[in-house]
Amino acid sequence: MTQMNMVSAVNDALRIAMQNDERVVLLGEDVGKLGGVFRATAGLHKEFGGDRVIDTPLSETGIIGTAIGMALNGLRPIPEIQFGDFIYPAVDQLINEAAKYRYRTGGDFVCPMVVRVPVGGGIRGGHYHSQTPETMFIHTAGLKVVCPSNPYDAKGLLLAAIRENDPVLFLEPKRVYRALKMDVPEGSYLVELSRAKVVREGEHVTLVAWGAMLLEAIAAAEEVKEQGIEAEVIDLRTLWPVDTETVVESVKKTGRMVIVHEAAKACGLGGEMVAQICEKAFTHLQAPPRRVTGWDTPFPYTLENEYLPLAHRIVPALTETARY
Amino acid sequence: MTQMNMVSAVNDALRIAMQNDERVVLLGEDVGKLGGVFRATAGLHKEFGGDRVIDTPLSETGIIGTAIGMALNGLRPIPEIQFGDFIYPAVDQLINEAAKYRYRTGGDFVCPMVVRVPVGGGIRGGHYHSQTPETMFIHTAGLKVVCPSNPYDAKGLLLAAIRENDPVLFLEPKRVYRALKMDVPEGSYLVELSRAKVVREGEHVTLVAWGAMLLEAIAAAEEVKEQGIEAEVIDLRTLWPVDTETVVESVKKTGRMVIVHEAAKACGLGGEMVAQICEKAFTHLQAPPRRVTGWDTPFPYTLENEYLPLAHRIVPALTETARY
Amino acid sequence: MKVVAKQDSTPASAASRKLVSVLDLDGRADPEQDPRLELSLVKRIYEAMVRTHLIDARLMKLQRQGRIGFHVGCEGEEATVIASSAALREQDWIFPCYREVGGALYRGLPLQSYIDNMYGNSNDTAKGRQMPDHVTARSVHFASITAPIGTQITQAVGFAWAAKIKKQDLVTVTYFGDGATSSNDFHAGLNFAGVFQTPTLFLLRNNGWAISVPADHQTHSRCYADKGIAYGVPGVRCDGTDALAVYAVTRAALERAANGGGPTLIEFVSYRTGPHSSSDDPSAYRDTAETEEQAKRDPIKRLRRYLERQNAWSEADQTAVEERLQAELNACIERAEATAPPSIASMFEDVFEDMPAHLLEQQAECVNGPRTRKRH
Amino acid sequence: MKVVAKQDSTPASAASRKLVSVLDLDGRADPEQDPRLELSLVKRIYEAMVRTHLIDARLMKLQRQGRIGFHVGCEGEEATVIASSAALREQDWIFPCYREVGGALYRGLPLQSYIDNMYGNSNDTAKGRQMPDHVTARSVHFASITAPIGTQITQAVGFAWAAKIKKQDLVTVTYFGDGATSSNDFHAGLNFAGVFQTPTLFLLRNNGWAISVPADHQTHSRCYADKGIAYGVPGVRCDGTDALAVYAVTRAALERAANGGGPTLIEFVSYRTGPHSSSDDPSAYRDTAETEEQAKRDPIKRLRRYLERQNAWSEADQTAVEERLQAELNACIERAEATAPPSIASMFEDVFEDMPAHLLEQQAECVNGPRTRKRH
Ligand SMILES: Cc1ncc(C[n+]2csc(CCOP(=O)(O)OP(=O)(O)O)c2C)c(N)n1
Ligand SMILES: Cc1ncc(C[n+]2csc(CCOP(=O)(O)OP(=O)(O)O)c2C)c(N)n1
Ligand SMILES: [Mg+2]
Ligand SMILES: [Mg+2]
Repeated sequence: MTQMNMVSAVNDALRIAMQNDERVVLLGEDVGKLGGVFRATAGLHKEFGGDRVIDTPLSETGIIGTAIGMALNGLRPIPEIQFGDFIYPAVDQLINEAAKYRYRTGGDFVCPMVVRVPVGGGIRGGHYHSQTPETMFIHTAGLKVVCPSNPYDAKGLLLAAIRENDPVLFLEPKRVYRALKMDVPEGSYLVELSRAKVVREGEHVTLVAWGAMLLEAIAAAEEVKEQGIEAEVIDLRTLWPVDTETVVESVKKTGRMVIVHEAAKACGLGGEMVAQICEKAFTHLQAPPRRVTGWDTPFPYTLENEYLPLAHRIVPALTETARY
Repeated sequence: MTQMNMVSAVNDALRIAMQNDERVVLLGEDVGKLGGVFRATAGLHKEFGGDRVIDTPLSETGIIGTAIGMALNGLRPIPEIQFGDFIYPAVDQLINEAAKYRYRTGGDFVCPMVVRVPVGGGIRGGHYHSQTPETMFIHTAGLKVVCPSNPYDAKGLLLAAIRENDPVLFLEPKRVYRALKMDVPEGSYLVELSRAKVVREGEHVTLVAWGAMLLEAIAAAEEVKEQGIEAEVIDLRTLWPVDTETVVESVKKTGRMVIVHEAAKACGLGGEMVAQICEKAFTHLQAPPRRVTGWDTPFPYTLENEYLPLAHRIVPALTETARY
Repeated sequence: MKVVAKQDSTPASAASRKLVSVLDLDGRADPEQDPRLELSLVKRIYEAMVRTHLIDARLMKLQRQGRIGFHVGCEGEEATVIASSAALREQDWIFPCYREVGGALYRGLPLQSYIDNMYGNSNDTAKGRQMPDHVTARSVHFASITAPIGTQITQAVGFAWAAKIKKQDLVTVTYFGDGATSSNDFHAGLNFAGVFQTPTLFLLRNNGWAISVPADHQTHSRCYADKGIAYGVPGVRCDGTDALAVYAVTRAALERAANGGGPTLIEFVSYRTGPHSSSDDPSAYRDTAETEEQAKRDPIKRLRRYLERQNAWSEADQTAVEERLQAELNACIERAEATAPPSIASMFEDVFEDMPAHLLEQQAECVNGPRTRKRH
Repeated sequence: MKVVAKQDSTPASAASRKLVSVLDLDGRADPEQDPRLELSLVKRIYEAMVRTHLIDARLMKLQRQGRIGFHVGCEGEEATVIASSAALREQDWIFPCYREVGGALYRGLPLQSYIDNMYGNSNDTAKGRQMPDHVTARSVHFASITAPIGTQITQAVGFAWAAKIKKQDLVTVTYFGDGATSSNDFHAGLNFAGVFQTPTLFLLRNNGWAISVPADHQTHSRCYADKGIAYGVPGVRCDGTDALAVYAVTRAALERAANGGGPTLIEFVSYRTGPHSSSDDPSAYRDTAETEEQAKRDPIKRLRRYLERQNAWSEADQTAVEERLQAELNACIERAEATAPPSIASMFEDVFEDMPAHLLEQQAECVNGPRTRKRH
């Protein structure tokens, strides 16, 4: 066990994967000599050389397009998109190509790759260094979307994602990157994809969150405890394919759900989960399922802590839902 | 009044807009001499010349990026994206730029443009000529999304969209393009944005649809009538900002909702509307709100009529919901 | 091999952008440029060109008859497609646009496979999920055809780059049109190939048109081969209706790439004598006079004249080949039409390696649900 | 005006890619190349360069002190930014990258406006919605700064294209870095500008680095100016640390564009002597020796030496200017720090022209909801 923050956990996972599997290569802007603008690939260029830790030209189209080609030729590329906000030039390759390769070729070609994407607010990044572009990828059949909330899961999920034979978007919440340290095992271990985790048990209301907002959800759960409300907090961990079962089981118990996400509300995963709960646990619902999300505005700079669905906004949703 | 199909209604709206407002220019691949691969701009190049009906190089990035520049300089560009499936190279300009221009400049710059996009299945287009990429644009604050279901609305909504001072995605369902003709007034008229329309009254279940699936919804409603079920069919017409009120009013009356869309289910507008109904009409719900959508697979070629949420799939959802 | 791609990336003088050509319109080879290919190889190329041509004609007819949904062929570009494919080694990979199925057939893709794809039936390698002509054929090192313009270009670079990293001896070639040079992936692909010196050939089919947009409205560059200069990628211009020139230029660039010499951009200048696809009607945007003029460069006729000059081809040979091909085609069509569509359950397969819960549910709902009355 | 942009798009010979320069490192002007600008203009440019430099230094300090969140400056590129902006006419428009706020200030943007933007306060023209240095300034024909690399390039082309359609007499200039030449919008922007001959100047600040990626790893082209060849857009290479050359080259291209001569790509060769931004530490990826060597080309010193040689500048002048600027800066900072943040209600404004129902609801929920204890 070593104390690690999320950046070092990601770094450790990448190092282990590269040591164990020579098919693994990293590519992206500034991932090489600099070690990434968040230092997630620090030291790897030195350890594995420029053929496996590759500084690319400034083109997300090129990064993902060539990574697909590498994957088709048997490598396991792990491209980094420097910020989630800059993934859009790669969307054509991700949505029209990576996501559909297995399907459109009847399994003749597969496209295993893990696209690492720092996402979210909380670093005073404003409009263009704070977005959480998860919705469009969840919506796209053929992509898996993962988002850890802590260093332990980050390492285990990343190692598991690298073993997938399908493209995975691995969203790393920047707000958590250096926010906490925890004990993380040395060496390889896996955290299975598509398995949510009940991180706090409770009987009054189910609280679903992931990534940076998981910590806020827990804080909110602790806060409402004083009012006698026990929230069951679920960390989705994999956003798609989502672990509906764990959420449904919990809602069947509590009869209530609040879901939290940083991304804007409209068509976010919150709405999807509400619909799924209606489909699968309608008769158990004792209160309207509720969303606490980023507002339907672009992400602002100065007021980012008013934009984000932090604990202060989760608390009233929890109490109102529990008392409904 | 003239009998028009949707292609001629769109064509007519464009002609009227160009006659009345010299700021209006059209640009896109093959929109000029050829008049568009669906003929929506037929005759306009001849009538208004190459300066206002512009054949561009093959770059959706360039089409939308330059259209934004034109809009900033006071024109009213109407770019065409040849197929919805090919909008992804323009997503960066749409999401990071057009959508945020007003917001990020505090209103200093605005970006009025109507992006015309033929969308959806039903023309045996398979993977890459059938997609309905509405979700990501609904999710993006700052964009309006419109999708007519018939020639009359197409003309009136398009003329209204062109008057907007914000960017509008105008999705044209290819399956409807030449499927029906109806009486359409000559000259200019407006169909207001963000107003849904109750196209069929009923008391047992609310059925929400738009675009090409509206016709299927109506067919399904007619079919269940024989079983004594009266569905209230709502044509959303504008997908965002959506007319929640009309849907909520109807659900308050019927206590039940089925929503239909061609786009894949995960994080589609269906989930969003279910969540909104839970938020605003929970106590009125007598059955779980239900979604009938494109499956969460890429769009297939041979089996497209099994992929689409056609009447045969809407009918059981309606009966089960009505009888719940 | 006389025709050598320019080895450096110095901006070319006007002279170096001369069109490389071997054959004149009547099939006479310029002795200075003639790669002197074995006649058996030339015949193989010629027969494949004829085959492609016949298949195109037949598929277009089937489309007009409503028996298939769509076709996009390579009329006028047979030399570009076939002779360049013929210049490749077995281990090399093709990242195609949508007009190069002839290349896959040349490399051994069974015609039945292609025709099954045209029908999107249950034997289609793409399992009926893509439109006709969107073939996938790993067995002949032919990656999957897609519609989005340009996306195969960066993928070809990545594949070659991986080969370089893995020290595999292979070159990737990627085909695309004049229109595709405006795409994002053209820009990124050539740039990455230049920076990382990947063994990739960029085979630009300049067929004069991108649907209705003429090649000289697509860009203001002096010629398309010049675009390599922006990336330090050597550029060559070659007559794309001249099979021998196409072969020679491709082969030279291939050898250079295989020997660590890096990528090459080759502009094959030809002409799309047919419509863009079965959905297109060119009379709306171009003069038939132009088409007729360009048809004189017919690549098939030129190569046939070359063979005839060597006494290596006769009218009887032609008849025999055509009859054999038609018979083969008839058999394939008959079989494809008798083959069932893909199963409904298969619609949910291959989204992921394993089928997740939500797709199992949707599959069950669909399979057990009512069927549409609409055809498929 | 002696320095003329190449008028045609013929691939340049090596010679024509010589770096255009006027001043040597000690401020001596080459009489052949000297544009012989009025001294008052040169002084204005010089003072603006000094001003930009002082502002950069001060903002970096404020960032280190935690008083502002971020800063990105133009150290080493003051001549590129200021002298090119100075060459524009009032009606021309700038589509900036993020290092050219100095150009907006030169054109009259009040310093207070800029400093308010650095604080994202309620007087910020961007209403505190963007990071510091993301200014918007319609009043001085300066479009909005954004972070996504390259997006301004196609917009500049569209704006100029509209001007051409509307027969407005204006030119757009767009700035971007060497890294940005790899972006999709560079490719589309230059291509559209070439095809539609828009009056647009592409001002490429080649400062040697894109964060940690050196300019010679960004592309394999012989030089960045060569990239124009791919689009038929004339390219010029100019010493970007030489204010007189920058002015002359920009002015010539501007006049050409204004007279219907079409777009020009100008590569300004300079060096980013500072870190990429306040978030960056260049010691991780580049030698200080290189930086020290490059610092000798200091554009400010060179222009000062030029002025001194004309007896147009003294130590006293320098002190006076610096003192004036520091006082101005102090006052602005003081005021900005005393200005309130934007109102919470304002977060929901300007998404659309009118506020739709869902935003009215969200605004009410937010304004009436509990407040975070976190700062803003
Ligand atoms: C990204 C994208 N935009 C638009 C289209 C529609 N489209 C299909 S083919 C084509 C023209 C392609 O021209 P070119 O690259 O010259 O190839 P050619 O058909 O002439 O071989 C267009 C615009 C597309 N398939 N993909
Ligand atoms: C599309 C996109 N990708 C990545 C980034 C992150 N990023 C910000 S600046 C930069 C380097 C830009 O280099 P260059 O264009 O040379 O400009 P310079 O900073 O040197 O002036 C990068 C990679 C971004 N802002 N946008
Ligand atoms: Mg073409
Ligand atoms: Mg740079």
